[in-house]
Amino acid sequence: MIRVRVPGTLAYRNLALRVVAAATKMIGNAECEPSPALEELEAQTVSAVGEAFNNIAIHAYKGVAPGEIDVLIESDAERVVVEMTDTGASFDPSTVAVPELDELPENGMGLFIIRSFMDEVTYAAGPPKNVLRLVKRRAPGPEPRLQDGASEAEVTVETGAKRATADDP
Amino acid sequence: MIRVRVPGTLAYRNLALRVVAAATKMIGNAECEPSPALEELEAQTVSAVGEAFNNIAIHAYKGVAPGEIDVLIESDAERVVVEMTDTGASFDPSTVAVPELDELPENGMGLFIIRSFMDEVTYAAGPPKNVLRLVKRRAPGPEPRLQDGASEAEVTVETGAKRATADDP
Amino acid sequence: MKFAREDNGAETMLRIDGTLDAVSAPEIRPVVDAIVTEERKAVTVDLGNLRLIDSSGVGVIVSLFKRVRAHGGEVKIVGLRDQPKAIFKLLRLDRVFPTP
Amino acid sequence: MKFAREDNGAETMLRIDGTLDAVSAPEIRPVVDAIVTEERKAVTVDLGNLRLIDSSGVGVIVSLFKRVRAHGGEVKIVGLRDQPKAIFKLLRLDRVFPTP
Ligand SMILES: Nc1ncnc2c1ncn2[C@@H]1O[C@H](COP(=O)(O)OP(=O)(O)O)[C@@H](O)[C@H]1O
Ligand SMILES: Nc1ncnc2c1ncn2[C@@H]1O[C@H](COP(=O)(O)OP(=O)(O)O)[C@@H](O)[C@H]1O
Repeated sequence: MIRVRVPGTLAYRNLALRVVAAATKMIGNAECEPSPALEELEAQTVSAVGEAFNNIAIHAYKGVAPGEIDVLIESDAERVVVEMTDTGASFDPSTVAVPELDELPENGMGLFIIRSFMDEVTYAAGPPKNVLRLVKRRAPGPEPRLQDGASEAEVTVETGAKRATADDP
Repeated sequence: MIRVRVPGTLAYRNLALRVVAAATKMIGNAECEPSPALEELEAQTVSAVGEAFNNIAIHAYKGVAPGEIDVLIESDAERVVVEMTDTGASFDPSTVAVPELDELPENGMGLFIIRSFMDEVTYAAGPPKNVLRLVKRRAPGPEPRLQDGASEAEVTVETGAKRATADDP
Repeated sequence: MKFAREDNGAETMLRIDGTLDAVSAPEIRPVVDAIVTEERKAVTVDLGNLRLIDSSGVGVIVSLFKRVRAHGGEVKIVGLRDQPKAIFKLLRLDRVFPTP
Repeated sequence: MKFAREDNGAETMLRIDGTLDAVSAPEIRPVVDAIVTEERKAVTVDLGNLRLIDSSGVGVIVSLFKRVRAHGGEVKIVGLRDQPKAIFKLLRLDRVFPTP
């Protein structure tokens, strides 16, 4: 298990992504052989984590002194699991619409990238903590289910352990 | 504050060092300008942390299932502070002799490298945790005090908060 | 991120190297805006040394594309590879941009 | 870490690139042992592309140096730079190895 914790600002994005990239190349405690499949898995995982990092720094910590972003990575022969925890504002991913790609949007693509590239995406809203869990399987997953190329993961929304306080959103 | 936590085996050495290298280039949340002084600081800090990582993986976790190595980095305009924590065997750095460089030793150089390159080296022995604290100042430090080139940091030995158990070493 | 703009008659070449993300996208914005304001008609974006892109980076390139096209110009992408290629494909931009 | 050995008459060139540390030092050991066993007399170690070394890596090179010297041979280091240069200087190996 690898864990990297950085301040929740974009300046640390690159550092966190480098750790994730390195972690995708480890199976347990051994480095795996380079391969096109590994490169693809790395590219997709780094893309998803990068978008999630942006969202925490830009949205979850918007207008407040940024807390930390805690990134936990578990990588074995079957899959890579990344858990990203923040202490900022929560949101409800199920309300985020799929972008209309034909209209050439200039934003609103982050969650789509995350869902498309990952096999499982789970968001547990805080407070006290929001946890986004991404799972990418190493073995080739099921065939793409979308009509148009991208295979989107299902997003499960959980409610985090709520504190019994009045300031819950 | 940046934190990276990895299993205490050599396979994760490189990953941890990459984080430390990146961290030396940050001052607070901004990347600093490249300079020869920064390159030297990075080389020396990475060297020291690399030796300390080796020592934990090889000596502290010798003969036991390796625990984790927790690396905490704080970097500001004045200095870089790295704290490395392990849960393995403790040792007493004051008993480690300075290597006889003229005899061309093939080992026993790790602690010498750490002490020479860092401005402050503190080791707090556990259990439950051993904490090695390294401080490297960004401003040029005092002139070398050793007769022969290397300026060695003083090593302070502290005793960690001991648990009142009989199995203390 | 590093970039270089080179004009050659009616053609503009914009090379973007390294990482084009939420950190560096704002740095390339003014360059893109200038290309639009000057109504350049034949723009080639060379991403052969682009290592990593995110949705913010894509946003800047799409913005360039749409505005140049609005003036009757064209934006081509060359050199796309690795992670940026995967992102362009996912967002179906490989169908939008002429990639010679 | 990557390495390459090349013999040219009495001369042996050993190039070590990347990171020579506690992880990779054991990988280069057999190569060094072979150079010693074959009693090569003029050995040059090219560290021009060595990015990072630790005390284990230094140990291997010192071991090569001492054993080749014991057979009346010589080990030269070329290309030392950056972090490896700082380590060699600290350990006063820059005075030991002829660096042309
Ligand atoms: N981690 C998060 N915390 C709070 N809000 C978020 C988070 N991630 C996404 N959002 C919300 O979901 C919306 C869509 O996110 P996304 O698809 O990544 O596109 P974009 O960030 O470009 O708007 C955001 O505009 C924001 O309102
Ligand atoms: N973190 C540590 N935990 C336990 N013992 C250690 C640790 N670091 C160093 N030692 C002890 O101190 C000795 C000297 O360490 P060092 O100078 O790094 O050289 P080397 O590791 O090559 O022996 C080691 O051989 C070991 O016995």
